[in-house]
Amino acid sequence: MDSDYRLTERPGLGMATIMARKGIQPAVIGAVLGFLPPDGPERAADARLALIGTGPGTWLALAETPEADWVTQLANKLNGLASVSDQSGSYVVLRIAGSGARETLQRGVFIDLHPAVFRSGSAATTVIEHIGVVLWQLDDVPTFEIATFRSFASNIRHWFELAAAS
Amino acid sequence: MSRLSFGGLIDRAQPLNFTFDGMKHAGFAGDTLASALIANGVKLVGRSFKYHRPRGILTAGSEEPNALVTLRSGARAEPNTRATTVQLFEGLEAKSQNRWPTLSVDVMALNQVFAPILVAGFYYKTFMWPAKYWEKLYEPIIRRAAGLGQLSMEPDPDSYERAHGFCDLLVIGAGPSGLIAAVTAARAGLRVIIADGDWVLGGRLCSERHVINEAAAGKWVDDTVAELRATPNVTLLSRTQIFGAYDGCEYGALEQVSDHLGNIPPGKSRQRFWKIIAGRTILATGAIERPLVFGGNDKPGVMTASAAATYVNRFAAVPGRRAVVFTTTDSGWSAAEDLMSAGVQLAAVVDPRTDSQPPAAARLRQAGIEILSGAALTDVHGRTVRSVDVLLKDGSRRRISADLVLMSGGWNPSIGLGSNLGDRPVWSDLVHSFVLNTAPPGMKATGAAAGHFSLSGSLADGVRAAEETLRELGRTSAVAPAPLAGDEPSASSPPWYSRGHRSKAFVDFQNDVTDADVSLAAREGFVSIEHLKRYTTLGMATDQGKTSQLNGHAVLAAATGKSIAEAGTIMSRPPYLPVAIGALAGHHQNTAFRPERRTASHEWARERGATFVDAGLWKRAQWFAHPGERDWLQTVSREVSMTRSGVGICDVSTLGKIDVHGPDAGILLDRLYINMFSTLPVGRARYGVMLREDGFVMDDGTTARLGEDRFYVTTTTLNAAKIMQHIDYARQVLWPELDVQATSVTEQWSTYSVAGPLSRPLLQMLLPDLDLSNDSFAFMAAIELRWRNLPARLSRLSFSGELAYEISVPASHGEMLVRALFTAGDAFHAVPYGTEALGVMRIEKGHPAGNEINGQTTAADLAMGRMMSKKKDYIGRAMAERPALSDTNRPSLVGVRPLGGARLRAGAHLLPQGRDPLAANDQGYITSAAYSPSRGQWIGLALLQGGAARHGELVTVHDPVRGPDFAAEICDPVFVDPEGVRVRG
Amino acid sequence: MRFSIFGLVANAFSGHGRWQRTWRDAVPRDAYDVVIVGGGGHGLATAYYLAKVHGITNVAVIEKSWIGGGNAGRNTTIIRSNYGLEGNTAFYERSMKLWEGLEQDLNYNAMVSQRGVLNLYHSDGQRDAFARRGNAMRLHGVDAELLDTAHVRNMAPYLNFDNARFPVMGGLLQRRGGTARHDAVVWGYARAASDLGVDIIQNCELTGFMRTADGTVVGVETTRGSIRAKKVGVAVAGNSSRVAAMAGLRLPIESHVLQAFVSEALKPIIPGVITFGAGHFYISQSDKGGLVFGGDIDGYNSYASRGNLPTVEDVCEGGMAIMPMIGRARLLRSWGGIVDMSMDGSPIIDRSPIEGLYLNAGWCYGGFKATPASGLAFAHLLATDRPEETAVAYRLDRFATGRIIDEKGQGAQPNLH
Amino acid sequence: MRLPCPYCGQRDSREFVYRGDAAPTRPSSEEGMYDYVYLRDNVPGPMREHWYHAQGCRNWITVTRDTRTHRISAAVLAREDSR
Repeated sequence: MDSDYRLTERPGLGMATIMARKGIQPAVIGAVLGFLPPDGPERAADARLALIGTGPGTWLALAETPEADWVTQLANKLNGLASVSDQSGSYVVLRIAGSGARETLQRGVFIDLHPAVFRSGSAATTVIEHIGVVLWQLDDVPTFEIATFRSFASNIRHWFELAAAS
Repeated sequence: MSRLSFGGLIDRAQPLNFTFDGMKHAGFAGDTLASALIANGVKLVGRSFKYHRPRGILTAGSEEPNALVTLRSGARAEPNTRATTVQLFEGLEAKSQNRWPTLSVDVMALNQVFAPILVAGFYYKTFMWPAKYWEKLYEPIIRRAAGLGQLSMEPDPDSYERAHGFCDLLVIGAGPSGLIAAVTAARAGLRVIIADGDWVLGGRLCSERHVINEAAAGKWVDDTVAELRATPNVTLLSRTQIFGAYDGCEYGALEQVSDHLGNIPPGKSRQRFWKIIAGRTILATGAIERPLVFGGNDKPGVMTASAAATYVNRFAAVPGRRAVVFTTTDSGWSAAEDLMSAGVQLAAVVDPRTDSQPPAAARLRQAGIEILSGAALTDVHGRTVRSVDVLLKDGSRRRISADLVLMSGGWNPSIGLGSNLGDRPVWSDLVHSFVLNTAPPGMKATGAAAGHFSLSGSLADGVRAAEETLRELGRTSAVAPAPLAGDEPSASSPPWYSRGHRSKAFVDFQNDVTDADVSLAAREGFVSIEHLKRYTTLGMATDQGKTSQLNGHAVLAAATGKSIAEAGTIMSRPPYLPVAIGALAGHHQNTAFRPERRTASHEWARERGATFVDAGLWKRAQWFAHPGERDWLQTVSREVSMTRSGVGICDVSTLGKIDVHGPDAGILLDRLYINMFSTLPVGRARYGVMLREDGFVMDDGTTARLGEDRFYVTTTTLNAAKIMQHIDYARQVLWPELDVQATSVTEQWSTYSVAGPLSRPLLQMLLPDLDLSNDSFAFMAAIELRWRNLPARLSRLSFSGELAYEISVPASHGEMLVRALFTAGDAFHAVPYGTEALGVMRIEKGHPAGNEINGQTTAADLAMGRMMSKKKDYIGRAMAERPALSDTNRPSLVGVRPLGGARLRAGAHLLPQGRDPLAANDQGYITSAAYSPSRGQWIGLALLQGGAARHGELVTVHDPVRGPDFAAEICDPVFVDPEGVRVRG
Repeated sequence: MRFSIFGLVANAFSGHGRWQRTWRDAVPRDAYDVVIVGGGGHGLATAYYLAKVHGITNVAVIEKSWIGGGNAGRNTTIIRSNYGLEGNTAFYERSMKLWEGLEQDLNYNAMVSQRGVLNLYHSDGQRDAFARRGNAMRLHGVDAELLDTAHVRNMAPYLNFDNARFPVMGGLLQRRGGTARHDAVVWGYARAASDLGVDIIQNCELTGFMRTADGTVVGVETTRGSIRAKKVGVAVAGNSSRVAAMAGLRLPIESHVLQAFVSEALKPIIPGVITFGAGHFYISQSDKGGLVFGGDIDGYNSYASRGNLPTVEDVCEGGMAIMPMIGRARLLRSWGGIVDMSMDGSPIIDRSPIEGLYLNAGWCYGGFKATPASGLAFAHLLATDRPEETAVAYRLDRFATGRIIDEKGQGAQPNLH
Repeated sequence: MRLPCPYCGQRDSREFVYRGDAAPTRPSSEEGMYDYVYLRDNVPGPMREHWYHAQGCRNWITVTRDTRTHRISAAVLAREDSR
């Protein structure tokens, strides 16, 4: 197995759940945000904000360099269009990059990660060995990131250790 | 009984040492344990299940029923391992099984003397008297005699891992048809996974002598495997057995990662459990040769003809010096030729058929081999084979000396995986066996598995299967024709068995089922093949009937005058081959069985000496012992007392938390809770109770209104996921017209309860700018604010009954907050308290929790009937009005306190005083109990018939599983501050 | 022919040529007093007790394929009476008492073996729930012991005590619990019922009910013709809804698949039954040496007698968590049975709303242990039109009245019971 | 078994929570509530049923699945499921 990959943690990200109000289409939200939120399990981003599709009309928003009250600002911007919940404390985000990243992740997730199926910009909410994860691919290195609930973080790190050992 | 100096797929440059029952032997790289034993002249390998008869090696494959050994030793001991599939490694250690004291002298072989009594089903007819003797005498004897190998009883020291595969085409089996199908599909660009249980690919081409494209077949195999390995869209998995077909085109497979290594490198797993999703599947699993049923057919030295051919051709190991071949197939003749080429003397070839003989017959006759047509082998003599009796065409018998008997009774396509999903195989008169009629979605059988027993037919069929698959998937690439193979005979006769035998003739070798057992079962009415299986244990051994099923059915058919087609066959269930339980569990062992959820204060709590307790997957601090404290009770009592008299802090982050937002959020909550939420003012929180639709209480918690269209719902720790799902059901399925959004924020907020009369000044130190006075921040106030420039939430809630607050910050900063709280708390002698003290204080206040909200209680049972709104509909309202739920005699919540110093325990039942301990007098039970430092005694909550009306009554606490009865008084469930003064202080 | 060691020896001398059919393979007659639909353990036991206790021998049991081919032959053979709720405890204890005398009663060795059933607990809350149940059992005269860790360690030192995610804190033990050979129970009841005159008719599938103008059921339509009956009893767990639908009834039941597993045969290691309270796993060892184990139902409605990998994994994970020494034992065979999951997890033995039609259904995954008492109670109901005293709670109308018997407190969600 | 989540795609059934038959609809009054809560057709054959994609998009999905063969013929978001 190709186990050549680097695992790093991405602290300090701002995160929030955005849920569109009833009948509000992604394009309407996109008009406010300045880019179109993905209408499926994909990632779209501008320089400051990335949106990961996690469900119909639902996105996990990630801010690289969040200001202290960025969630409030976001909620105000989307007032009447979407509900916004701060999730900055909820997740730990790990970055997995390198030629062995895909094969390692495939050991854990039961969705097809073949480059023809899951590519740069793809995203999925799924499970690695009983641990819920949101997974997305950033580039063709390939680089992946996974967000996992903070309370489970030590378990997912342990899983990566085991996967690396075998 | 020796090793040939030429040929085979063994590496004579790599000798390997191994032991069998402590005896040292040597083999070569490329050997199986079985081939190495044969090369070393070992004939006796194991003992059978029931009669403990000596057994040798019957086959050369995974269908082996006899040669089972315990591989390795100590904690790595692996009982019931088939010697025929174990790849030899340096230092291999194997032991025979099911014998005492030794393999050659087995006391239990005495069972054979009683064989006339130990017929099929004998135990159902006896051992009934005296009744007491079954568990004490008969059964222990039976249990000890049964079983095969022994588990080490030590924890499995190896690790296992999982993998997931996705492909357009899964090819199961890398024999000729599988290889050609895989390479054909791969050339057309399909994503292909091809898996084979063997470590050498090629299937029968490794075992038989064939020519493909005018060269030895091995060259074609090597070229094809090389091409597959070089194709990026192909995953080639050797040592990988597909063991089951499941719904949704899902296959389970086991890869033996390290089983062939003497020592497993640290960290490396022993086996890998694959789950494979396949668009299409080609079943190229070949066929298994049927033994023949005759007297003594189980003795060491009797083996299937194909096995003998495999041993000489693949392993250069010669299983005997002088052989009799007993065959009803043409392939048996080919095997005879293979053995002759290996220098084995052929005493005779016996074939009951008279109508046709393969070309090999003429060649053998020319070589001077005696051919006995229309004859049958009836009995084998010797402990291991010494001679055989042949019933000649003219009815006379002849004894022929030999040390090896080859038997060939036809071929059964290996279609087990094809019937895993319930497709029943059908009889084919063409191949005299069962074949797939229908197969699971996406699967097709090919080659010998589809009844194409000749090599050329098998290769052509493999190409056809691949072509068909490509067509189905819309690929139109041109397909190369099948390579040219030297053809060979493939005819066989229908299943056949010798009736003229005088000694026991075995149908199921491992389970010692004889033809007579099958006939007896038929006489007793067990004529359904399922009844036959269950009554005789036919096909229930570790080979799961691979060598026995069809012969058994043939004998049954003969006994009942039916055809085999009418008798039918049994559907195969996973796994196709036995799979280690450890492999199926993956790394979910020991403490890694389930993930462990930790709160943000975990590390801090550990530093403070916390003992942790499981709450679902969460680890929560149970208490914080101080040095010198006698026991947990002293610790917990201190935590309670200091909280009630000063201030205590408890991590309550594990509560479920849900943001419910949107214009219709209030309406949704009104429908979910028995009480009203749409009327809750912004900045306030309210306690709520939810019912299931059947009217029983589902969960409780507080909900705060943080904005006009923003509610913050909390649930109990254990129900967090269930309530999220419930809310989503309500808003997505029941009332999709509502504009309401819900998202779990359980992980977002680290929440600490700060409780006790000094909680206000303590908090004030953290929040100097906030007016915490009663007037501006009253009981049940709830606000958002910022702390250290972080978003934070503060509410004035109390589970303890004291003046108390809950403060939350993002979990990423939860540890910072708890440390800050205790830095500020130093001045107030703040104590951390755990779940136990939390529980004590809630019992003292009579608050119901999980022990009371157990899915069996109504709101009225828990004294919350008055919360049930009459002004609106809500989930569970209608069903809660059913007669039995509104019965006033239902057990309802009361307090209990023992007379004297007795200790109350939850789970104790309550009886009226002076009544006998009978079910008729059972009136309720204690749901929760604790030692109350505030009251200086044990107290409890209980559900008691007639409940509230019985305050002051004395009852008997009946807890026979733990101790004697004692008396207690029923009282109000609120033991501390019943007027609720403190909480509003 | 009466079974005994003497008979066995005598037959051995004659080459076992004189054994007779275990039960008569009957051809359907025109009419019976009672027709029982379903030749499983419950149906055959009902026929036996109708004949033996009530003297009603003009009885037919019709079976669509071979007797014992449904859940009677697909369970994990456990018998126990460790129930905690009123309505259950006395019934299952009646069953246990019947098990204790079954073999002598039937003259058939069903290998009833009381080697104990131990439920492990892993938290204070679970301990207290077990205490509640154990005390309820004791109040009903049932044996129950609450064990602490040391006691459990002594009994089963091979459990994972020291390195577990959910450590064993103790267990609830019913020593009289154990196992019985499931197929033998079927054959024993069939043989005994047949000897008393009951017709057992295999390969006879129900296709409908004979009804009068007012709807009364007066017989059954089958693949082997019409059979009139004064009363028809249905004991077809797994398929109760399908049969009820033929009479126009809807039931508070869903059909679900329950998987079970057996390992290769091993020398004896586990004497009794052990259940792992923090995972979905239970295990015993058969007399043949196979570890017989299982866990939760797969969780979705199913009429296909097979399960899927998630449950296989879940069960094996539970097994390894509690018994790390079984890692190298191999899973030999798996199978699935279709069970009647009722809305409160408890069974129904009652008259149906249709005159002449009686129901025995809703056994969830626990029907095997109930076989004798279920037969006894159903026979009583069919013979007298009144419920047997330990089965009065198993009414069909309890869902309407709210008198449900919900041991797990899961409510009307069958896959959670 | 794989379930086709309309949002996430084909997923292992282990990611879902099963509820059961989607046919019963919640009555707006007490009338019919008993039938809704307790009675099921328990169909042998294609059945519309509710699954919750708990480990995925957290949507309730109406899946049409044959209870005899486990073959799935349709899956839509329950909120968009026309009854």
